[in-house]
Amino acid sequence: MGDISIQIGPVRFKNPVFIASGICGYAEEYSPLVNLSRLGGVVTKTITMLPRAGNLPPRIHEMPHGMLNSIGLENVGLDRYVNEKLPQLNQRPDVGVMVSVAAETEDEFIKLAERFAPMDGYAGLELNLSCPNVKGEALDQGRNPQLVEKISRIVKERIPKKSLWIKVTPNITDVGTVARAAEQGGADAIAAVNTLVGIDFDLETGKPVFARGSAGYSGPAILPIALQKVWECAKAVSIPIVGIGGIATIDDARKFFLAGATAIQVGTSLYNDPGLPERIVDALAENPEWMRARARASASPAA
Amino acid sequence: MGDISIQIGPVRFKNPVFIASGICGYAEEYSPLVNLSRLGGVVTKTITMLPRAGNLPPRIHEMPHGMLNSIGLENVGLDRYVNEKLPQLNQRPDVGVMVSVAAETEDEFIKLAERFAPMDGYAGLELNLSCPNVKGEALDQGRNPQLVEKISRIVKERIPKKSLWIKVTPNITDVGTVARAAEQGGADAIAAVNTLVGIDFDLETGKPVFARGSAGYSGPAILPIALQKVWECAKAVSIPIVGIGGIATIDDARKFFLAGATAIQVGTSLYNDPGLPERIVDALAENPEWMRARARASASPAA
Amino acid sequence: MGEFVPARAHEYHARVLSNVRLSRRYFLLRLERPRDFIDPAAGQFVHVAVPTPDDRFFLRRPFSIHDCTRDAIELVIVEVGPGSQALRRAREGDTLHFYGPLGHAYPVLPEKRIVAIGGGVGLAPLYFYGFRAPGKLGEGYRLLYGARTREDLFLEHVALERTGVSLATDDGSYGFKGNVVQLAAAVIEEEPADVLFSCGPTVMMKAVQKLADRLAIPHYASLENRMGCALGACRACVVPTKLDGGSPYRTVCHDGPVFDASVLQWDELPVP
Amino acid sequence: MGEFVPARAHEYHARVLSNVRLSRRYFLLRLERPRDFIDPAAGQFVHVAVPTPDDRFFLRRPFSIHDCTRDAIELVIVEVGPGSQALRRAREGDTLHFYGPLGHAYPVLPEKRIVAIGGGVGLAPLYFYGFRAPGKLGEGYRLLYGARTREDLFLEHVALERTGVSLATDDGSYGFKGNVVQLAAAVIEEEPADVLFSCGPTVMMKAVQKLADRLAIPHYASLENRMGCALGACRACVVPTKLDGGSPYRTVCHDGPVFDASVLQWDELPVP
Ligand SMILES: Cc1cc2nc3c(=O)[nH]c(=O)nc-3n(C[C@H](O)[C@H](O)[C@H](O)COP(=O)(O)OP(=O)(O)OC[C@H]3O[C@@H](n4cnc5c(N)ncnc54)[C@H](O)[C@@H]3O)c2cc1C
Ligand SMILES: Cc1cc2nc3c(=O)[nH]c(=O)nc-3n(C[C@H](O)[C@H](O)[C@H](O)COP(=O)(O)OP(=O)(O)OC[C@H]3O[C@@H](n4cnc5c(N)ncnc54)[C@H](O)[C@@H]3O)c2cc1C
Ligand SMILES: Cc1cc2nc3c(=O)[nH]c(=O)nc-3n(C[C@H](O)[C@H](O)[C@H](O)COP(=O)(O)O)c2cc1C
Ligand SMILES: Cc1cc2nc3c(=O)[nH]c(=O)nc-3n(C[C@H](O)[C@H](O)[C@H](O)COP(=O)(O)O)c2cc1C
Ligand code: FES
Ligand code: FES
Repeated sequence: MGDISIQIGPVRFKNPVFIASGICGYAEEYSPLVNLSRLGGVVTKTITMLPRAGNLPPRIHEMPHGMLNSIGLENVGLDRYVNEKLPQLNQRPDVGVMVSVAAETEDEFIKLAERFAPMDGYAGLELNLSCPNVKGEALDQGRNPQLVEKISRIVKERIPKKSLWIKVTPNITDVGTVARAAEQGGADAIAAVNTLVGIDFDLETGKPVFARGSAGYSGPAILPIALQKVWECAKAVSIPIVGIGGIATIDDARKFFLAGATAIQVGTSLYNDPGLPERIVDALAENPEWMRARARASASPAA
Repeated sequence: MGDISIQIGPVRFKNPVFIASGICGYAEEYSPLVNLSRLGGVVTKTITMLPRAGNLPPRIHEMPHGMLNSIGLENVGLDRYVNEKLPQLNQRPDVGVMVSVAAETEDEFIKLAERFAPMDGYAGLELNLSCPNVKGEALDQGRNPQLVEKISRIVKERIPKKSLWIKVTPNITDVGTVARAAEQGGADAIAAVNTLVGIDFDLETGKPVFARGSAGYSGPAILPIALQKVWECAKAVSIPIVGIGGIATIDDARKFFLAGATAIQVGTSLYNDPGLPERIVDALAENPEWMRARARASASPAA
Repeated sequence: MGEFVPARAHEYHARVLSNVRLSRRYFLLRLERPRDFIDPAAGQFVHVAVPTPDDRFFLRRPFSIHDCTRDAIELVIVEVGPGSQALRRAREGDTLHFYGPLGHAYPVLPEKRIVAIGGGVGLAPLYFYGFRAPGKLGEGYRLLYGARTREDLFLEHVALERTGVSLATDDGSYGFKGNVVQLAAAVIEEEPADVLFSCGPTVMMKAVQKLADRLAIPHYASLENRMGCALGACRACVVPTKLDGGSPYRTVCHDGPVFDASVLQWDELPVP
Repeated sequence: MGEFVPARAHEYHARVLSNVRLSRRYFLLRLERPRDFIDPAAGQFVHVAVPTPDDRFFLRRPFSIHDCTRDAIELVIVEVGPGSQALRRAREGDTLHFYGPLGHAYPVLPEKRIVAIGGGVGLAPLYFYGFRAPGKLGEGYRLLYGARTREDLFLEHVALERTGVSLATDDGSYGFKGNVVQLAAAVIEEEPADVLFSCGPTVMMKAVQKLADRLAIPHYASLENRMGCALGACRACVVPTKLDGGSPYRTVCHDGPVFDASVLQWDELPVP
């Protein structure tokens, strides 16, 4: 097993395989099934300043080729996360933690960053500027390059020693522009992509299956679209890209490296196959040369 | 079997079921398998002023949940279409023909429209402002509301008695704005959507599977995304919407009506199931009330 | 919400011992019990990966443990959609992936007179509670089971014709004529109950809650919902409750599936 | 391009008569011949819908007609990916959907001495030409068939050991030792040929084209490519040629699959 550690900004991760935000909650929940410390890390459920109750059920809906979700950022809020969830997770030595956060205003982002700035026990922040399941704010931020640059800057300034990832939306004409804005603002990586906006209807009621109508589409169906967005980001920026979307096999993960990613996150497929992230780690570690040959220089993998 | 005819602009179609552009060539090719005159109509392969050779093979690539294509608008060009393909198709009485056209400049659109203006044997034009498989032009047009409005207007002015449909791209932040621009320009319907931009990689070569890299993603995987775009268009405009994307069953087709469509087009699934469009016609005709109850007023279905 | 304690579940790859049809829509899936599969409590479930030769995407499907012996885990499954249909196709010798046991079980109440009310496939955990689980109670446990017709009383492979078990069919084709909640009211009329258990269609459990309210006794109901993780992580399977603590929502997978039914917002429950 | 004439194909739903393994990777799929299925010519193919219980998306798959009698259509299929694997699972009595016969066949040349060179599964149409198709020629038709090893000579169910048939294996485990194009050169050395037919791996057919060039005789090759419509409509299956007429591309499904090989751009052919 060779060295497949990677560097993203100021932080070194033991390998490039993560679990995507929202999939494994605060990660502790998945500890019976996944050896979390074998992964590059986990991205915990997006948290906000205050707790959120989330959307009315139903919240998920299976399609033959993926799923729609309308969780609506239910989360315990910053305080309980910092006081309870993170310390709990930190009891397991050696688990890389990326903290996903969302906020409605620049001010809130500053507050969040300042809260995390002096802390330990996490590797960095992933800013969710792309959740389609809450009213306006997050998705609109992620579609506005000026705002993306500004938010990246005000957060990065406050956590210079941590890794800052900006999670981008695929629901946009030109993801490259947003990625470039994040890079300009000092982000250490682009996490691409969040879910695609989709909708399904219940033929019996004639209504959308979710109370909010539209929802987020994820899973195997979106793989080629996610690869495309990573490919576009790779042409637009020179910071590392963390590829996300539709990964259901080791080969799917490999394709993200070919598209220009430095790391990947497993999302929806974890539900079906909780062993997948570890198998991807094993497959990559079996042949570190393969990864190293494809790693973009920016990511400075182990020489 | 009840009346399920629909009105789109100045033209009445015997039912709301079409075959999407590019799927059945110039339609004659599918005559051994599909009773074309039972459909609302066929949208023929997009033509351009001059013939185009199309992209280097390979041109299609199957994914587990859909397919990627990189045909590149291979077509016989305006002259042969008008002199050869359309007359051939017109030998079958009663086949509704929507002619799909693309052009690089406003001037070309004017020329195309003027050529068709005095002609018979077709129901209208569908402007392909959204093909992702040719360099720049078409897709860029479709992302520019001002241009969409202008092109709609200059074409509609020249074919006032025919139906003008604007085919929009899903690869855009806000499809509603583009749809509204088309409506403002005088379009009679929005055809939504064309393929999503996607890419796949060959793990053996490490390269994209297509010479041009990116390609167009279609098939069952894109259904909830296509429904979403139709839903967004339905909120933005009051002209009819022709729903396209991922229809593989009668129920899929019904969902487009629930999302706000007045008509639908079957694309990729025709390859697997050439009987599908006729079965959709039968299913809708069995219960015309269902459709009528859902038809948007703009579409003025048979009272 | 108390402190979160992760499930003691593990992922297993187990052989199918048999898969037989019980009636038109029900089948019994027997899995080899993995050696380290901990003793489940009645009401707990396993989260089963749907085998798919053709790469269709499937979330896992949750199924109550109907029986668990030293050698086998038994599930009773009703065919309702693509997932259960694909599981119907599993054959002896195939390997299925699942994790469990998951969730909170029915409480063990040795001193109490329990009336357990099951409808359709909801019999599974109540059967397990009464006849096999560690909390098995014998005398104090009465099991009432209802279905639309005789045909739907699927459990002909187990002896339901014993003391403490009563059957009801809507059409009277077997046992009590009427619905199982009416039967419960009649039974309790004769001999009082301290606690009600229920598992079945939401409308049935809602009627049981009305009965519990009238009798002013506790009621434990086992809910269903669509699931992603089944570990309390994704917040997909929540149901509205009268509780608070940041959110009125509780997860069926981890806070349930068995709930003290008095805390549930019965009018807002999903009807899966 | 001449005037386009639509295929005379129809969509059929036909019963599987049998589906048997011929060797490790080859199987023989026999379909009931629909009454109005027109007599196919050798080199034509059918476009088969892949049965999929689980909603995976499949394009149809093209397969050459290996034999067609009054009652049955036979396909010889090699397992290479998910589509052929799913077809392998089809069982007697299942219904498969296909349309055909499609495409341009090998030319019928009664006066000519033909040497037909097949590799792997490419034997199918050449077998049909020689033994069963309307254009069957007896004396003037010599069939050479090559494979890597004896094991891969899959057609043990038909009598290949007859006049006019020669076999080659790369490793000499059966028949001529060497590749089938070398065998062809040797055979033609002994008795000249007027025309070459080929069907098999692209590299093999390319070598046949070199031989044809050297001998200055015509060569008809049957190509493969990924297909969408198989009707000449979607322009997915094109190959580059030296022809013009608006485009150098010709469709394998409708202009082919059998081409006058001299017009092909051999260096740019896809190698499927
Ligand atoms: C704790 C728990 C225990 C259960 N025990 C049993 C059991 O012992 N036997 C049994 O037959 N069924 C049981 N179910 C229900 C079973 O999970 C669903 O019937 C099954 O998931 C349906 O899958 P499908 O693909 O066949 O149907 P689908 O077409 O997916 O759905 C059919 C119906 O099932 C509902 N459903 C879909 N997915 C789920 C899901 N993940 N969880 C719950 N409902 C869903 C849908 O809302 C729909 O109404 C249980 C559910 C839960 C939550
Ligand atoms: C005119 C024609 C006649 C053919 N006759 C036979 C035959 O008699 N027996 C036989 O076994 N095979 C035949 N083939 C090839 C057969 O179509 C492919 O092997 C099959 O489609 C592969 O499908 P798959 O899902 O198993 O493999 P995939 O995983 O899809 O592909 C495996 C390989 O097959 C190629 N392939 C995939 N799809 C197609 C397609 N639609 N058409 C052609 N190649 C494809 C891929 O490029 C890949 O190299 C023929 C092909 C053509 C075009
Ligand atoms: C149930 C669910 C919840 C999610 N919650 C979040 C979230 O809180 N924050 C976030 O950034 N992304 C969230 N996502 C998006 C995923 O992190 C991921 O970007 C997306 O699902 C695409 O990857 P996949 O196709 O592998 O699932 C969620 C996805 C799902 C399915
Ligand atoms: C092989 C192929 C060729 C296509 N060619 C065209 C075209 O020429 N013009 C056009 O407007 N759309 C074209 N499309 C897009 C379809 O018309 C349709 O918008 C898209 O495939 C989504 O529908 P589907 O998922 O049902 O296939 C093509 C699609 C495919 C698969
Ligand atoms: S299914 Fe994920 S929280 Fe219950
Ligand atoms: S497969 Fe459509 S043109 Fe050949």
